[in-house]
Amino acid sequence: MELTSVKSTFDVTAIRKDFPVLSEMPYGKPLVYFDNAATSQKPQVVIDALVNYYSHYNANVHRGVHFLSQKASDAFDVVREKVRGFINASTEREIIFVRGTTEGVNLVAATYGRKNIQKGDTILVSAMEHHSNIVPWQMLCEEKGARLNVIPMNENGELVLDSLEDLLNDNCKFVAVSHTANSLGTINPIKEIIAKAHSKNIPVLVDGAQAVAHDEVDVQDLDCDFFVFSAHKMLGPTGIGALYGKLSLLEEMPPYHGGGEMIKSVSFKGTTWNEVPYKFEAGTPNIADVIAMGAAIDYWNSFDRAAAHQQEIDLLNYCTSKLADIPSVRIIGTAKHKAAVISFIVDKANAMDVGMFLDTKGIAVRTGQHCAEPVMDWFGIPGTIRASFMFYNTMEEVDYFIEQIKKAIQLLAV
Amino acid sequence: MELTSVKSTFDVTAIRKDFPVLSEMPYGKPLVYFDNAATSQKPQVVIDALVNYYSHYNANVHRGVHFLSQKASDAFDVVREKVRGFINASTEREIIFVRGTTEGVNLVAATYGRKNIQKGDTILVSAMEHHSNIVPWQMLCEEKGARLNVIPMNENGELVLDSLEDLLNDNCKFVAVSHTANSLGTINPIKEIIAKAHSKNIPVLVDGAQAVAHDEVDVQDLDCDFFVFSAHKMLGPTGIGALYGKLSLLEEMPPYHGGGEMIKSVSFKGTTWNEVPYKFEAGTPNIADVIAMGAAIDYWNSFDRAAAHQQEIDLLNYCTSKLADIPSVRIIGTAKHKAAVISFIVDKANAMDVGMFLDTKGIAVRTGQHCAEPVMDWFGIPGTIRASFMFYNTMEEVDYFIEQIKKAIQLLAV
Amino acid sequence: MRTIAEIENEIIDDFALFDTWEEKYQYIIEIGQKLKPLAAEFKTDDNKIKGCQSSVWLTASENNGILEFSADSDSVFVKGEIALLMEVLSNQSPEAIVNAELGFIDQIGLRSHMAQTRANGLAAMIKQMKLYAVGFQHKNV
Amino acid sequence: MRTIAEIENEIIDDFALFDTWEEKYQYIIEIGQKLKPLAAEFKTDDNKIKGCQSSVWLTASENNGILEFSADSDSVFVKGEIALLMEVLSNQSPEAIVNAELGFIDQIGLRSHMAQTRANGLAAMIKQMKLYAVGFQHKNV
Ligand SMILES: Cc1ncc(COP(=O)(O)O)c(C=O)c1O
Ligand SMILES: Cc1ncc(COP(=O)(O)O)c(C=O)c1O
Repeated sequence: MELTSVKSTFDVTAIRKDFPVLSEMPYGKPLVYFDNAATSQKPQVVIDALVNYYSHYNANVHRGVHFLSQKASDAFDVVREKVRGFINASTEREIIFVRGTTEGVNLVAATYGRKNIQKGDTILVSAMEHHSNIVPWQMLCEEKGARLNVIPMNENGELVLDSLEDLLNDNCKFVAVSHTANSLGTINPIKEIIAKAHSKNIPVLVDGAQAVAHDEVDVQDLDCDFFVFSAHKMLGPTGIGALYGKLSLLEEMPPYHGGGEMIKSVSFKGTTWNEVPYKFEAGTPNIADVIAMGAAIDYWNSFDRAAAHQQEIDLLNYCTSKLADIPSVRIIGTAKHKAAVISFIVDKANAMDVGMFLDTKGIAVRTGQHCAEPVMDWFGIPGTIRASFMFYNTMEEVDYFIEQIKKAIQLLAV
Repeated sequence: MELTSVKSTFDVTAIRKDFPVLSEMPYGKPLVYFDNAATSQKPQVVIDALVNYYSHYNANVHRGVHFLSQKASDAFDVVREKVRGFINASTEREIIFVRGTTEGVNLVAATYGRKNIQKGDTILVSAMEHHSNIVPWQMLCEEKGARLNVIPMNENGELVLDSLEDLLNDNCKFVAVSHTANSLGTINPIKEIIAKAHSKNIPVLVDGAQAVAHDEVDVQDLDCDFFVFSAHKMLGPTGIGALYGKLSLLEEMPPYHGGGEMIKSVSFKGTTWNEVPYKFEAGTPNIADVIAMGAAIDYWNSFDRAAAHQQEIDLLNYCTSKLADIPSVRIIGTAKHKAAVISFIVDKANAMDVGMFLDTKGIAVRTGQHCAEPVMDWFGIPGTIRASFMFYNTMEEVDYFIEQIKKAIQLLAV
Repeated sequence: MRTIAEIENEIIDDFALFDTWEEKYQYIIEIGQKLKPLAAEFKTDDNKIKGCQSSVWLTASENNGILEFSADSDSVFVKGEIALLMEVLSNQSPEAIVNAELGFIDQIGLRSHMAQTRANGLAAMIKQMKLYAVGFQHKNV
Repeated sequence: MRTIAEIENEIIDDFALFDTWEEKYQYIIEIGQKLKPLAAEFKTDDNKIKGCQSSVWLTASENNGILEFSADSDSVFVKGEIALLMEVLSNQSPEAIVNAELGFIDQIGLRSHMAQTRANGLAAMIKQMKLYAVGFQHKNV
């Protein structure tokens, strides 16, 4: 099958103007940014939110009686409702601000996990998890004498659910699985996994790091117990993200960090905790980045998400078919349901060498293990080249990328 | 003693121009920002560092082969050395990026603390700690069956070290004490406390949240084992800070969060840790704010810190003497060694009412317990009004503040 | 008996006279200073809504299906707030209190100032007043 | 025998011919492609510097107080880097190697590209080469 570069109805040219980085010229060449799964670029409105906060109303939030503090608190507080809407949680009390996906997973492991996981229990992850959704559970297992089990995958990079019933046995006390795998692009059937786990009363955490920037997420529809994501992958700033948890679970969890804000009352004799979500948010929050994350969500709500999503699907399909035409290219991750992420290797060429070649041409891709070493081990490869798209990428960029891949092969695969 | 408003040699007018917030006009009145102990304002260079990063080289750091990622990694990495210099650590490997003071203390409690504190041990804090340097230790004690002991203070808000020898007994396994108390302004004799603790081989964590923005800190001279601070209180952004730890201690500590970056190798069979400091930094770091924190340190190095410090001392002395002249004002915290923080109460007037009155006049102070409830309990008061200065504050602002305090008393203390 | 909506409108009209937060603050302080102190016997822990920066004591009594609130606070400003609430909600039936939407709070333009302490902001006081009303409602059923 | 400094200067002159990172990259790839492969017997775990994105095998032999390095990598670029290092450090005395400051790396303007993978960047390779030199130094004492 040969697709030709088709113009989408989505106005990519207009939208690109919102992202200042996209006009950068590394080595004097137009930037082609295909490293979106690592971090997305930011629209001007997100940058403006930071500037505006620091230039006009920077102050510590809550408890402050003065003008700046109230303005900052109002701007901060309203973001919890925005995040709630973004993933359709049922109340903003279910939203906890964290540094990012990694901290979110660790928070759950340190609170829910420490309280509920015991010797002999198992925790179930999938074969295609990011290190951030493996290592916290390994550490918890190590501490508690529990065991990590793994939902296997096939050669397309799809989870094989045949053994799921077995894995969800009486010992299994928790499931942690990614919505979309960053190394392969696979979109997992998490709704099915969650339903099966729930039929055995096992709670499920969903790693939504890759999902939120591409699909509209509805945590109530998924019925997941926890959901985590990072703002920096969904047009927001670094250093902030959110953990969603069902209120009933959050209420029963012990606190996470100790400090200001998370307490009701402190004395040397004893201390009582504040309500959810504050119980989990000790210390001065990352005020500016929370506000900027709110600006990112406003931006998501400002355009046609379905059209943006279609643009990504078009990019994925077009680039996949073009790569498939190159004999020495092998795509790693060929699941039926995929996000706009293409991992591949080139016969006889090292992935990093290819990545560096593309870099000299102004193309930004990621190479290596993508923090998913077990996935690379499974495929028996040291790493891949990964091109990951966002709606602001264009078919012309894909054409240029394919052209340069061919040159890289000429130079390197000898 | 009556001081008159003296002009300092420090060019406050020039320096104020670096801080955009200082020209805000809440309710049409010039802002008088005396809430610096809660959070400092940011110079333009810090805001510019954020804009510059997000507009020109936003990318995920480390392992990226492309131009933006390398530029971001270089800008990110160099900050570790800047922070090292800022507190004079002996190597940048002793610097761990954390969200702020609160996370730093919790990190030490969760790693060093969990590994080393046992049933029957005691942890020693002081009577004037911020909740962030009490609650993590209470939680650790609760978990381990250990006990929290407290260095007492006198009616001036000074620590009383008479009992220190006793408190540093064989059961005592850790000391956590603030360099400068946020509620009282007291500068504690931490060098002496550290020396005494070390003579019994007990490690000491110093909460430097209030200290770094006012005094030049030298962790090698102090010889503390851990030192934590938040960028947002020292002209930097929210959401970032640093934990210093002696390398030999850090090397032996278990990791903190699990995830990307903190590992050397991951497999489902077992995982090995990366080197210090990366072992403690899981996940995508707060890249932009780390870079902006570096800009804040550059700014500190760009002017005469001794003169800035003198300006703060002048503000403290002048304001203290003016307040002392008002009969119904009682200053809480009258230690010999004080930072530019004045906590006080007004007879017959509620602190919040006074704070709100000042707010109507454009003056930003903090009121309440200042996350130091045990201090308020000790003094038997529900809270204080706190004016805290930074070098960009002026004597004229103090004059206006005193004038408005007198009006507040007329209105409220009836 | 004036309805809750009528009283709200009067308060909205009163506040319309003030342009600035400064004037509104002083007006609320004045109202607070006029509120007659609660008898010591009612200042119990049971009646206390403890907040971070001030405490409120609130109690209610019923007479012929009509509720009356009494309250006090260590903050004059909070006393002013609660006096405003009492102007609206005292001397009303439990039903009317439970159903009151209290739109005046938004309209007098003080929401952010009045809500500034999470624990004992207006919301907590309103909640407590409505809880009293619910209690008396059930008693009368 | 040319000194380390002399060889460094030659390399600096070579690289001065290139204006862009693109040209420099291609030149390093060329050097890498010319490096003769390491015999399989030397590709042991002991000789491996494992990095995140590529592996390097490095070994050294001594002849009359002069060290010679052999190396290989699964990345051509890394092979090019190491070939450059070997051009400078091979056929030198352990003392000269231990003391080499290798300023050329900064001057050819590739520091950031060459240092991009923390674990097996140039630094790790240089460290390993110097460790070999230290080893042979002690052997000779
Ligand atoms: C002495 C002291 N310790 C700890 C903290 C907590 O700092 P942060 O809220 O930035 O984590 C503060 C700030 O309020 C403080 O003043
Ligand atoms: C699937 C997945 N999970 C977790 C993470 C970790 O996110 P962060 O590094 O923002 O904490 C990532 C990002 O790399 C990811 O793609």
